[in-house]
Amino acid sequence: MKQLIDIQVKTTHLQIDECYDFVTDPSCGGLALFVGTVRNKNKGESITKLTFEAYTAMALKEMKKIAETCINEKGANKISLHHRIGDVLISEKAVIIAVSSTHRAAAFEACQYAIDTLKETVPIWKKEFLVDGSYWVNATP
Amino acid sequence: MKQLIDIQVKTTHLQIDECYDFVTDPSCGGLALFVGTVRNKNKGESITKLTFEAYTAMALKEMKKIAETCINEKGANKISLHHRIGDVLISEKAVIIAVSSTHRAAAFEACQYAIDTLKETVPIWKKEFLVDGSYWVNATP
Amino acid sequence: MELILFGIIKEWVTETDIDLQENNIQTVKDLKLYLLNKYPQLNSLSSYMIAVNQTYAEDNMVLSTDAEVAILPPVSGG
Amino acid sequence: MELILFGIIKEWVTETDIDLQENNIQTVKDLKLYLLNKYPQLNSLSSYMIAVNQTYAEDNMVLSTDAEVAILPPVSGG
Repeated sequence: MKQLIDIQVKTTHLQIDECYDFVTDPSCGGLALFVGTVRNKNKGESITKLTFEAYTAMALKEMKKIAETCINEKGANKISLHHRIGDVLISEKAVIIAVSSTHRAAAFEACQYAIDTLKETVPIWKKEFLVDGSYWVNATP
Repeated sequence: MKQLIDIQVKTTHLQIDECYDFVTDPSCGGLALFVGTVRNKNKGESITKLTFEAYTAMALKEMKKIAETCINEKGANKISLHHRIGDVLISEKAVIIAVSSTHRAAAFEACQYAIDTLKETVPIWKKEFLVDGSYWVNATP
Repeated sequence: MELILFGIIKEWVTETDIDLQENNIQTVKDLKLYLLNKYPQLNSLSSYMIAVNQTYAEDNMVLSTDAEVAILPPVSGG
Repeated sequence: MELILFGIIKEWVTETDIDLQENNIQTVKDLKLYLLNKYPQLNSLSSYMIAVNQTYAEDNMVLSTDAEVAILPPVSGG
């Protein structure tokens, strides 16, 4: 069977082309992509870099669940989910999600579902480094 | 003022990188992209190629209106809208829309609004070439 | 008045210069009636629009001889 | 039982091997109570989850000594 799902958690730069090339297909007319990059500010504070830590084995499993839901329930044809870990600098890509579908509405819906769910369920943690310290994002209320 | 809008109608291959590079920005955390490619089938008929014809001067104006709405009303920071014209083969990109935003929900909403509206208002016409003939898409009910 | 044609309409309508005065055409609506009468195939379209100076025009817009007028079949870009 | 720690929890919890029998821990809930008692900083978290063999675990799940157990602070990927 042709591979429909491409999940990667890696320390090297994420490449949009790699995700696009995986999901594109002569039978698909619409592709939606989401790219999450590192912002230079959060709540007014200047960020110097981020570090992402992952429980990689479980992250891959949770990302696979998301991908399967996109294909089985959201009308996606193929999906690529790449997440960067380790140090990530301002403007670098932290996550790429690419979804192809026969029609565009399904591609958008699946892509948005995938990033929303990834942020809720995938065991990856972000530490923000500011000029005067660092902290784990979302850890405390 | 920094350019926030990048509109192109062109006969050469569309490049995702060009759109991504235009919209990405250290202050933005989320980018949504839509890529429309030429499908090999429509309603069960095999397609050999498409030709896009544009009323280019007016298409650029209508695309600019869409881009301005995305920025002024949908929370987009920057937007890139590229449309290909002339002959386009199977799997080639017919349209790319890239939107950056501080938060991802706005990027998705603006990107979907842009492609939905482009398909309704921008004066570009698609002729599909099948094995046994050709026809202008959407022309007749 | 110069007339610009696109897509399927280019296969039906052949004239690209219309004398407004001679044909008693004052508004966009008059132009549509003139065209429908001369090219009944236009009735088979899902819809069609008139653009004046690269902007969608309402039926009651008055046409001038120096306007750039285009007949637009249903769009299908994207 | 092996305990895997992540993010902010790694800065608080130091032990990575817990004797279930000795500490009278049978379920995920028992483990949480043990941890909260020993590391009260955990109360300052928005929430935290226990994963058993790389799957989110309910409070009533029974723990075995050969399980891979992880304490997960609130995730913040993407």
